[in-house]
Amino acid sequence: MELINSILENTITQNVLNALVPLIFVLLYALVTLYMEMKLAAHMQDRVAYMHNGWHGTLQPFADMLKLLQKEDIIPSAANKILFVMAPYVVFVGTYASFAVLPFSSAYIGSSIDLGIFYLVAVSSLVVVGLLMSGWASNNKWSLFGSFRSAAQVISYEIPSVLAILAVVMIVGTMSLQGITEYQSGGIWNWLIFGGRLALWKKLLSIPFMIVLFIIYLVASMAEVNRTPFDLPEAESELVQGYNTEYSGMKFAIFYLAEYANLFIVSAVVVVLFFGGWSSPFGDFLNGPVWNAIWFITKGMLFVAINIWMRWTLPRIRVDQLMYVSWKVLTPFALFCVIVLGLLLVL
Amino acid sequence: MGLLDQKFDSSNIVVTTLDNLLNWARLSSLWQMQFGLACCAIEMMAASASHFDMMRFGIIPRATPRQTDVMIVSGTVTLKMATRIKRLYDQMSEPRYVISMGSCANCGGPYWEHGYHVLKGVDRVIPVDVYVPGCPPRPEALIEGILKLQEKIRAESLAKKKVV
Amino acid sequence: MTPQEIHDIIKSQFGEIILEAKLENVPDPSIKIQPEKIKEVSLFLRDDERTQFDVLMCLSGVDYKGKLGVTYNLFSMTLKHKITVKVEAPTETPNIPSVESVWKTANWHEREAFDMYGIHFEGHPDLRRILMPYDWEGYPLRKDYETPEFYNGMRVPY
Amino acid sequence: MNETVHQEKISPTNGRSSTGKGLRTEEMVINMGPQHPSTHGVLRLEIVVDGEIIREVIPHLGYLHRCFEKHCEYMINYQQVVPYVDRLDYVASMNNEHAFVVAAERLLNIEIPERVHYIRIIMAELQRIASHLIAIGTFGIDMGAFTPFLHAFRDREKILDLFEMTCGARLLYNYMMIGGLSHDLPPQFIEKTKQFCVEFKQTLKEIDDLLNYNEIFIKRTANVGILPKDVAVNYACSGPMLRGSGVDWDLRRDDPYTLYDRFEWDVCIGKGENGTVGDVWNRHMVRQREMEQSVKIIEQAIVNIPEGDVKKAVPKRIRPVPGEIYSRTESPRGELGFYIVATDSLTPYRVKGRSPGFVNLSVINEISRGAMIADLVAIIGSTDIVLGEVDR
Repeated sequence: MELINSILENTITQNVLNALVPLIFVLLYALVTLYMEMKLAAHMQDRVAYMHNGWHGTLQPFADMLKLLQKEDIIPSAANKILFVMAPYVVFVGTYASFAVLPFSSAYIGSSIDLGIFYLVAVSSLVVVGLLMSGWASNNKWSLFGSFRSAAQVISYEIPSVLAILAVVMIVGTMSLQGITEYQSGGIWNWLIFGGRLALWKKLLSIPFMIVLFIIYLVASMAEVNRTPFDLPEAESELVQGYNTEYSGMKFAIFYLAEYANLFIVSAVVVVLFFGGWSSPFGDFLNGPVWNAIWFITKGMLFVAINIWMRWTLPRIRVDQLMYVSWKVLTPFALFCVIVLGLLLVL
Repeated sequence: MGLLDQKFDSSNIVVTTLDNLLNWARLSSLWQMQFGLACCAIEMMAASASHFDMMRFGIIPRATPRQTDVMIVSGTVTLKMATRIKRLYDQMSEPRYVISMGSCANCGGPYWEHGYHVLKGVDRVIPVDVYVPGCPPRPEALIEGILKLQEKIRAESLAKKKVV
Repeated sequence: MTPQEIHDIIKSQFGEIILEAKLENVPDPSIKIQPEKIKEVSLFLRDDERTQFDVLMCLSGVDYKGKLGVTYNLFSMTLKHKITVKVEAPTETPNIPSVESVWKTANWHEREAFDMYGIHFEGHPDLRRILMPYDWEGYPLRKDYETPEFYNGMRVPY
Repeated sequence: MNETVHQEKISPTNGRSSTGKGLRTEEMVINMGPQHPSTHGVLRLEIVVDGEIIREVIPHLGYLHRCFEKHCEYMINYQQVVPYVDRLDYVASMNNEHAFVVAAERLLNIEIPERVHYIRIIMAELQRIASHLIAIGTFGIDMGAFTPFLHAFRDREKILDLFEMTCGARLLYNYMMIGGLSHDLPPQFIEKTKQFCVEFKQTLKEIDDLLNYNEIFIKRTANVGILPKDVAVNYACSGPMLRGSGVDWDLRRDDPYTLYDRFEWDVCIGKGENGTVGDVWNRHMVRQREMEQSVKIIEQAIVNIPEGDVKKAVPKRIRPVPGEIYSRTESPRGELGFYIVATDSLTPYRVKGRSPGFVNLSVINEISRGAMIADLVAIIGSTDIVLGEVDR
């Protein structure tokens, strides 16, 4: 008994247990989102999609996963084997590490570091390295195109998104995600999309700028997770499957998982930055650690659904237009908003 | 493998159940290669579009052969294309299945006699699991072919089958 | 402009190059000319004010058993008249000047005729097979063509 | 997939540095097809690219060469060619049949009853709508929008149902005969077609909203792949490709072949609302608007359809007079012509199909130089090729 207790009290064990929570969450979430995506798409397209495996096809994601486990794991003979094998894991590590700082609830955060948002931006850039590795190592020209596109895209869109984050950090005065969330607790009116806890006239003045920043961040985050209309790295009609063309079986499954996990991370960041994180929209009503987690995940899934909706509606933009949107539209607007908000705060 | 083979040879309940589970996973998630050749490709597209919606059975079109389980050879295979089809088949990852859709892919179809450039049946270059007759087969026929393929997979045993 | 007038224009411009003309009581009036003159005639027919044949609708090779023919179906979008020009060359030396520089569309049509009949179009910029594999032997649409037994290790006949 | 083997033709520009200023970049040869999601079948393109900019496109055809012309020479009679004609342009079989039977009837001098003409026109126009729906849907996929494709296919099924009740087949019909038709219209056909015409106008609006006037879609397609008028004519482009370039030309009006001169409809040409005349968007929109016009023709035809026996003029034995003919009709892709040489035997001596796809595709190198890879996909989509008729 003592042994068990000492093991449980050991900080390493606690950290491991802490780290397991997001892993389990990612797996469950990916299965749900996979199903949700296809059903939402089917609804828009006058069909039913998954239907025959389990009740209304609910077992489909499990079947997909089990099947991918059984598939042959091909490493092309001309590929750079080390990089080829490492790439999916690097991508997954990049996304998974980001979960460490996501404040799921007032009672749970993997690691409550003060530089939370900074860490998140830094770590999620690791994904680009993984994508570049996969494209280069595959020894396939289409993959190479895909990974170069994705590198260019993620790096360019980091700038407007970081500017949007900067504005929020300026208002709140902390980089800790838990801190940002706590700042917004106490009802919907305190959410940063409505200017947070600023004085009333400042708050009213800042609302339009916050909405613009929110849109900028939403667009930039869509680009960062390579979803339509920014899915150029894996543009099916142009680049076959882009960077993951040569991957099969489990390695592909990890790419897939990382993509979906990434989708949740950016949605969660939107929620934390602008929509009050885990805080309940009704102040103290329906508040508490468990309710917090429910609110956080619900809000996150809502933005995931918006992403899915966009994906099945819009066409894809072109590479030069992609750069144009980032450098000539989003960045100047974000800069302008940051300057105005800065002035507001100084006054 | 020797020990494992013997253990799995006398199929006990655990192995059978596991086999069933794995077979179920394979047969309900047949990702199809997005690869059309000729007239039948239009019917194949129709089969995966709204009206017939093959996705009900978990069939998703994927563009790259690496991630696909079933290749639907939909249409006339010419001699120029045959080598490419062989190559695509080689690029697919095991376990992989082939459905030969339409008379042309089965045996040359209407081009069997004077088609100097038509391969008389895709089974001359790659192994075929299910043949779907028709010129072109209706989407229902293709779905029937897929159900037949599912039956075939259901009878497989992964433990006994030598996976390459 | 009637076929007869076109015939007369060609005759007055080039002299005796018309070998045969079917202008009456046929669905499509045609003029058969000497093969080596086809490029000049084409250029003239395209650029002359009276004819203005700006579209080459179709170019087909035909095997007449012993002779290989090429048929040019011309059409003028501005004046809305048609004419069929035909040339023939012996199967052993099927050399016919290319009209690719006159109508760009002839490029692929001539490649196809080369592919199917082995007609050699002189002056074509890129005369190689278009439909058959590049290493295919023989010209499939010739009447005396026999299908090979094997191609690349694959059996061809049923 | 990605074939790195170029045993067939290595481009002379391979490895040469580009002439642009600044950074020296190497050109790369990449291979697109024969299995690629957006080559619409088994087209293979060898692309010389500098980064994402295309320097040259070398098409390789023939992956679906099914020896149509050879088969025609071995048929027992002319009627037997019709099923093979079906399989040329497999998304517009009725139009192919129409083209061939019109050619054969001109060659054999057969007069056919008016009812047959009307039914043929209805079928051809319905098929034109079905074919354009596929073109628009797959073009949507090329642009990354998947949903319009499914909407298009949903409505195409309604047309296929009409065909199915007429002749029992969904895709390849073998419906038209030389001198007539194999079946008369079924009893419910007229009402169902009327109903379809009413419903279809809603779909047209839906596609407009969902795809055609989407800002991203316009940005992607306007000013891309511009095909000037004179180039289009010199390359003998036809159909929406030619009309998209602003040439007011439609064989149904300018070289009428059945009773098309009895109907009131407009020829749609590209006007360049969002960019330049002759770009990809205009070609796409010509197809969209042509569907409206086809509905117009169908609506007029089903009201005025006369009574008659559809098999009256079908000859028992087809023995043509020796001669030759080039006859052309307007298929959804453009000018579909058949050049037939007849001897006194029962089999055609030579049949050449002048397919619009083959001719329209030949212009691709001309219009895609300097575009990006994503634009090339748009250009291929807008030429709307069907490899069955390109390779024959």
